[in-house]
Amino acid sequence: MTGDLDVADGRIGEAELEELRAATRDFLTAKADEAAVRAAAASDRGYDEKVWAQMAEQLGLQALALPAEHGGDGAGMTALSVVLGELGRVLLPAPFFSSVVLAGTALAAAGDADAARRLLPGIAAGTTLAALAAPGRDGGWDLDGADARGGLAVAAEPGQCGVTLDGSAPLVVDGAGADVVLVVAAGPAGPTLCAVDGTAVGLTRTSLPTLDLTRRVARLDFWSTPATVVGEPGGAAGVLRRVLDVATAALAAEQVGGARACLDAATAYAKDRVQFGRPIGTFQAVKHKCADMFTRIQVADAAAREAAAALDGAAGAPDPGVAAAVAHVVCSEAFMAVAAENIQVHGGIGFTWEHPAHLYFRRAKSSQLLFGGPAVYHERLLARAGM
Amino acid sequence: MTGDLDVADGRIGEAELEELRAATRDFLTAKADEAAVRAAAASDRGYDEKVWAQMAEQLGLQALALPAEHGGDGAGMTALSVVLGELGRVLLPAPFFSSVVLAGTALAAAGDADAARRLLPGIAAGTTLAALAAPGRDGGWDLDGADARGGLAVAAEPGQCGVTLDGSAPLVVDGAGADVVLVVAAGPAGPTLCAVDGTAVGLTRTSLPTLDLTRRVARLDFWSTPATVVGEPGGAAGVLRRVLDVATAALAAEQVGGARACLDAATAYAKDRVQFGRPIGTFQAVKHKCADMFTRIQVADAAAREAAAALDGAAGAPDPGVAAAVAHVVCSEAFMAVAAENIQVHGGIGFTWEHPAHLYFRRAKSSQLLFGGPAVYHERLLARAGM
Amino acid sequence: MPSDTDSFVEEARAFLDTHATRRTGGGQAVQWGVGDDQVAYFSADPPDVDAARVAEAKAWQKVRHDNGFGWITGPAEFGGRGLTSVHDLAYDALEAEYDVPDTSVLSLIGLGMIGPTILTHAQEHIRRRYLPAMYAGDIIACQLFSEPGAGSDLASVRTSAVRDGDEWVLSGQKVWTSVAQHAAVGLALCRTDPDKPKHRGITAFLVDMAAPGVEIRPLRQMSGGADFNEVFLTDVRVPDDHRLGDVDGGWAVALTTLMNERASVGGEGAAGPAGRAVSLPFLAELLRANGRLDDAAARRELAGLYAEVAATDYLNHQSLRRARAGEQPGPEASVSKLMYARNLTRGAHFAAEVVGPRLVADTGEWGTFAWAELLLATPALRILGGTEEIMKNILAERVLGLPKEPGIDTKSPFRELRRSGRGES
Amino acid sequence: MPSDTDSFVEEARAFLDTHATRRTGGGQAVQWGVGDDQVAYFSADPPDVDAARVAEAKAWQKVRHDNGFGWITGPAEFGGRGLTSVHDLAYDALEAEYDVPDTSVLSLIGLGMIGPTILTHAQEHIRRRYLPAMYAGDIIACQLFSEPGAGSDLASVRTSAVRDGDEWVLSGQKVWTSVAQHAAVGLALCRTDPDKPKHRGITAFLVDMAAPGVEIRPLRQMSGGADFNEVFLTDVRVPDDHRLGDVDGGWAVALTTLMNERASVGGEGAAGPAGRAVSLPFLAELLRANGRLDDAAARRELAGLYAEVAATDYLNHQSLRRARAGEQPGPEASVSKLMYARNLTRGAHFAAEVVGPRLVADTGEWGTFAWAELLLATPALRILGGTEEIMKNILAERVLGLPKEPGIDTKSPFRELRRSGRGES
Repeated sequence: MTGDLDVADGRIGEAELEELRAATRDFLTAKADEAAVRAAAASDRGYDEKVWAQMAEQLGLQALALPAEHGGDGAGMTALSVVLGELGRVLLPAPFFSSVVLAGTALAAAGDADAARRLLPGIAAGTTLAALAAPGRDGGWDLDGADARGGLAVAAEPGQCGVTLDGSAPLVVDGAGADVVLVVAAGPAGPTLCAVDGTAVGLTRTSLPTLDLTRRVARLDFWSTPATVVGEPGGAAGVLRRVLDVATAALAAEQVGGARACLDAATAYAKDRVQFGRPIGTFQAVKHKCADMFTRIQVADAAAREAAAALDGAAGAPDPGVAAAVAHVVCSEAFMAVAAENIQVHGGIGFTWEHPAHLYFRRAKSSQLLFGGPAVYHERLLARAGM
Repeated sequence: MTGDLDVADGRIGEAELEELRAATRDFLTAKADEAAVRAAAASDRGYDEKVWAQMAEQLGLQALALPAEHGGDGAGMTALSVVLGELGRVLLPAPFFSSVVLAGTALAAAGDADAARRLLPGIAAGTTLAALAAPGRDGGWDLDGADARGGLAVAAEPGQCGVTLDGSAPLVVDGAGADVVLVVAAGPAGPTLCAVDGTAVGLTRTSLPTLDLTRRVARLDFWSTPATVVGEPGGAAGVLRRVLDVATAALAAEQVGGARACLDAATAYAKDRVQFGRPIGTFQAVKHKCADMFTRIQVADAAAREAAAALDGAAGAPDPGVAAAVAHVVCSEAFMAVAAENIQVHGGIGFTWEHPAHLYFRRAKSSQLLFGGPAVYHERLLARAGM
Repeated sequence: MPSDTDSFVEEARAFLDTHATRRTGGGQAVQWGVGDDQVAYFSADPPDVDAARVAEAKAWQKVRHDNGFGWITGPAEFGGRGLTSVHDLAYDALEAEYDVPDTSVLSLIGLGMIGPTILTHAQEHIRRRYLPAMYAGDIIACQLFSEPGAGSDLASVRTSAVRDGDEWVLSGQKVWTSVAQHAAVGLALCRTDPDKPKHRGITAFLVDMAAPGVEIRPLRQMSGGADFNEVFLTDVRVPDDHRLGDVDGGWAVALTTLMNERASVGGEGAAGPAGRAVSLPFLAELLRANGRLDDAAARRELAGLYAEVAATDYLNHQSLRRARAGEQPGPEASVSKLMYARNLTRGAHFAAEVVGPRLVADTGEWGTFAWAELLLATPALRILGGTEEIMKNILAERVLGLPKEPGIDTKSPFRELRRSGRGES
Repeated sequence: MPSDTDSFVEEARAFLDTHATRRTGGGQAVQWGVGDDQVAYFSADPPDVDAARVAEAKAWQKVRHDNGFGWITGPAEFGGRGLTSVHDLAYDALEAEYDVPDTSVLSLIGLGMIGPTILTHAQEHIRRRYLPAMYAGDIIACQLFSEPGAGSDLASVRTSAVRDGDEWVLSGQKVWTSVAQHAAVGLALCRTDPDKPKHRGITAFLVDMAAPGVEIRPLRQMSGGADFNEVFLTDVRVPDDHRLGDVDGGWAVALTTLMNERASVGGEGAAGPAGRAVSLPFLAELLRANGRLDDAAARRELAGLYAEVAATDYLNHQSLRRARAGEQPGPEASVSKLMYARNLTRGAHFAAEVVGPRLVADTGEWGTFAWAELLLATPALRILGGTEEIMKNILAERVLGLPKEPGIDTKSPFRELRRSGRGES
């Protein structure tokens, strides 16, 4: 897409967005059907490296929303949301969310020109995989929110060249395969963003069994692991706040994509499956279930779009922090509900391993809990709204 | 019923319960059809005094569950629940709940033989109307629960003969017409149950507009109002705990009766009403709505029965406090949901003033909130369960 | 936006600056305990207040009209301005910044739904007679569609219209007619041929609401007020030139009206006093006033409600933006209606829970018993203007393409169709 | 209780005291972090553990049988005790006080549903051949009813049975067959006359699961385990004396089986490791371990869940009491099934919310990721043994008497009925 995508002052118009969506969908239709997704998820690295490289080379998706001064297109959240919706639709296993959204946003927000120059071009090109470690002991993200109780899981102390890290990051998305891991550690000046090389001495990475079979998670243990500080020492709280807004808005777009796939599957099945001599879609119970799913998705989609527009600074948009938190609540619950109802519409076949419905159910629950879950995101919304 | 009802050691068997139910239903069918209920509710006193007297004389309903040593039959909660279910079914406006259940239980539990001898026979005969004032400033009932914040609304000070009361009871069910009002007041020894004559000097009673058109509520203001202490000074907390268990269990039975009436109305209408050339009950949306109502009612009914059995000390029954709290939660929410769905099944006609559906909706919400509402009853359940 | 819109907006702003007062700062803090505490959905005004409000609405519509803003999209020959819906929406957005009388008594039914229908289906002299008067605020129009036996199944209307020379004689009963008591004219669907399938034997008429045989009875809803009417038609004579569309072709006329109804649903938003039930600042004050600001359970419910409300607002804004870009609103508007009912209902029950026993009876405390009226209005939200069930059918069949239910007869003569067992007039 | 029950209970107690250990005090406190943390609904045991469990179950059933408790309500001639369901329930209640092997692999399908069906519909020598062996724990029976194209609409089975002399030849595919891998015999519904209406052309057969042409393939469910099987029948020969009921009269046989299925639903209760999801003490410990015991929002949800769970328990106890009093369980048992699924689902999501991100991946912490298996089983609870939608239809039509939907064809020949568009084997 780089080169042939018309990016005017970092934003792209409706027609280009549709073009982007179509190009991404075509690509994924060709490269990521259900069999390919299952195979990639079950592979050693957990994703298809060739598809990942092609995403970068043919479509430039990794670069799309990263800052233009560091190898990106600066196309903004609305464009990124289009891509995430498509990735979510097919549950593409790939380090896109971890490397581009989480780590990429952290780097862009940290205000460290040096680190950005060092890492962002590779991330944008898909050649560097970065990960961001959740800072909380229980895998929580808020530094000052409801799940901050556990405190920071990793401590940073001044070391030979930079700092050394000690502690454990219990849940790092795509942490096992990342070339570089960004860690929010407790430093002398406060929460500090640090970068650790994936092969650093004193870093142990353990892949964990996951609920979501299409997204890898690892535990990272640090024993006097050398790291460099990214951005201002003690300045990670602000960075993380920005990361949370962007990441929850991005996740929302992905959730809407997943939910749409569920609704599409449910309606297709309801039209086709005959019981009692009629397609089951003629029964009001099924019909209204699908209408309920549609209603939830429309509202969720509106929330995800608004959050993206707000983060893009669109005129008339609400506060980005509020809109992102609204989208996180609404899209998390919508996807979970829709993924469950999809199985119900399918009946028996829907809860077999062979049917893809459970892959969406797993993704829905996993992404609902990734940034803390309902107990956290409701309070976060009120906090963002100033209550 | 007195005399011809076989009451063995204060408990009656299944067949007698059915007999009691049939007799009560026949009586109410004759005396309390919708027109009669509306007329009684709109009358000066808010109920039909003749029907009230006949309930006592012909069926002995007021006496049924009151202690045998004070003019009652001692038939227990299970029998009382049968009656309350029928009263709830037709929304009979009558001081039954206030006088027999609330005040009657308080008197029986206070352990004051003198007061019991003075008041209970009249209550059992239906010739004395007693009321019990909610103790909290906001109309709350728990002395040590979540709604105790407001504190006791009335203070008792030693007076000439007995005590004098000062303060206000904001929400007293049937308080305006009661011959005697029991008040939980803050006395020197702690919460103290006091009895005030309905015509006492310094007592102002104001009838209030109510949500539930079939149950009257008054505000009572006390200005150095003379009163007598009932039971142990400072001993009202225990009395109130017992009252809450009995009253919420009794209310649960009434709520189930009301909910059943809603389901009956909804199913009858669904069989009769034709749209699109078919009875609307053939549409799955309506069918499943009715099935959901039925499910809620079955569970609610089980909870109300179990609470009554537990309060009757039946073998194998759960802790009465827990069972009553369970019933209060489940029946409150079931009735509210069913009353709302009944209107939905009826469509337009269901939200007219002329249709009785709203009377049930009003009763459902009112009784859900009477003892504090959801914010209170959930915590009360956990407290009763020892959490 | 086309450049001519800019000059139009400028003109509109000048007009509004002259004739109305601009609202003071939007972000006003909630003043708990001050002023009226009503959160009612339906008005509960006494008749004189109601009448004054209607007069005020008519007067403001007249001012709009006289200054070229009475019917922005209407043809000039009938008093319209001949501009596009982009101009219309721009004016609405602008007017929202000013304090002006609520004209919904004219606009919701008459100007919004009946006007476009007359424009599409009436003869020229009928259009000239009614449209300018309606858009100048001189007369109000109402909709005589629903009947006791024709609710969700609107095509089963039974009010009969029988031809008698150049006139038709109408008899039957209509119901759920809002603003009938203020209306000069009503659009009625009548059965003209019971031997045809039900959709094919209906004809539409403009009825003079003051004609002999028209009787309007207020219909009291469960919340206590009477926002609707029953309209009884007894041998009401209607000239044939007041027929809209073809004889037996009334269903097409009805669809024009209903399409415009659906388009207006999204705009309801969270305005009016009922909006307090879905306003975060107001509900936050409710919690504060009741010492519940730190109650995690209440906060949780409030956050969940707020998220849905905000997302629904986003949806409505986006629909409006698309409408401005010229996109036709689809049946997806049903989503807004479903969410509106759900959010308001949830807000009402949330507030009820916070005020607790003080909703059982009116203790006089500000902001407590006031919730009763809204609570008692919530069941209507799930029914009026199309039940939840009908909305879901529309979404499932028209948007998702699920097949229709078998066993719904659209072919037999209306006369032979099954009716409800109980008598209905 | 009849007096003879007392002596029966005495005898049973003596038997249990001899052959089993009494459970220690019922009110055991939850020991958080100790022992196995599984809350799984489906078993996820490896095959060897599974096989050992089956052997243990068979052995205990044998002990029961040899002591006169293998089939309490069964006729003496087939190894039964000839007593009433009151005795049966009394024994169950008593046995629950002891630690004994779980025999559900035999009882849930075979003894509970297939046994009574054989007793009612099989010929004498077939009853003699199978019933004593089943109730002695020697063989296990399974149910071959559902097919890929016949789920909720069970009467549309397509597995064919064609007569060939004294034998029948069966071909087709069954699905959702639990315990098939352990079963010696299966009860199959087959299409014997596709030219009759669908309910009238079905015949029931007892199939030797070891016969040539029977292939059993484990069916993996979404939670990862394989608790069910697909059973492929390819020209399987069944002697005519293994037919149950009349030719084309299999629907009546199926109803006997299904009636016994429904009766067994209520008993499921909150037993087994999944019961932790609806146990107040366990969930309270979950909150305590996660520092959430004072979180009003979590407490609120827990209280709401507990109320529903307790009330459902009360309902089940009351049904059991009525059953003891000789009352036949009605379709109301569907209520228990609906509530069981709802409560367990709610409990699983509640726990998921408490453990939060630690359900995303297995951090190794006790009592966190363990909830995943249950969560992934919850969708099945709403489908297996009759979908929610079918349960609600049953309640609405059979209990509330609402009219059936039109447009459901029960009269045309099966051959002419519409089938799903996609190929199904």
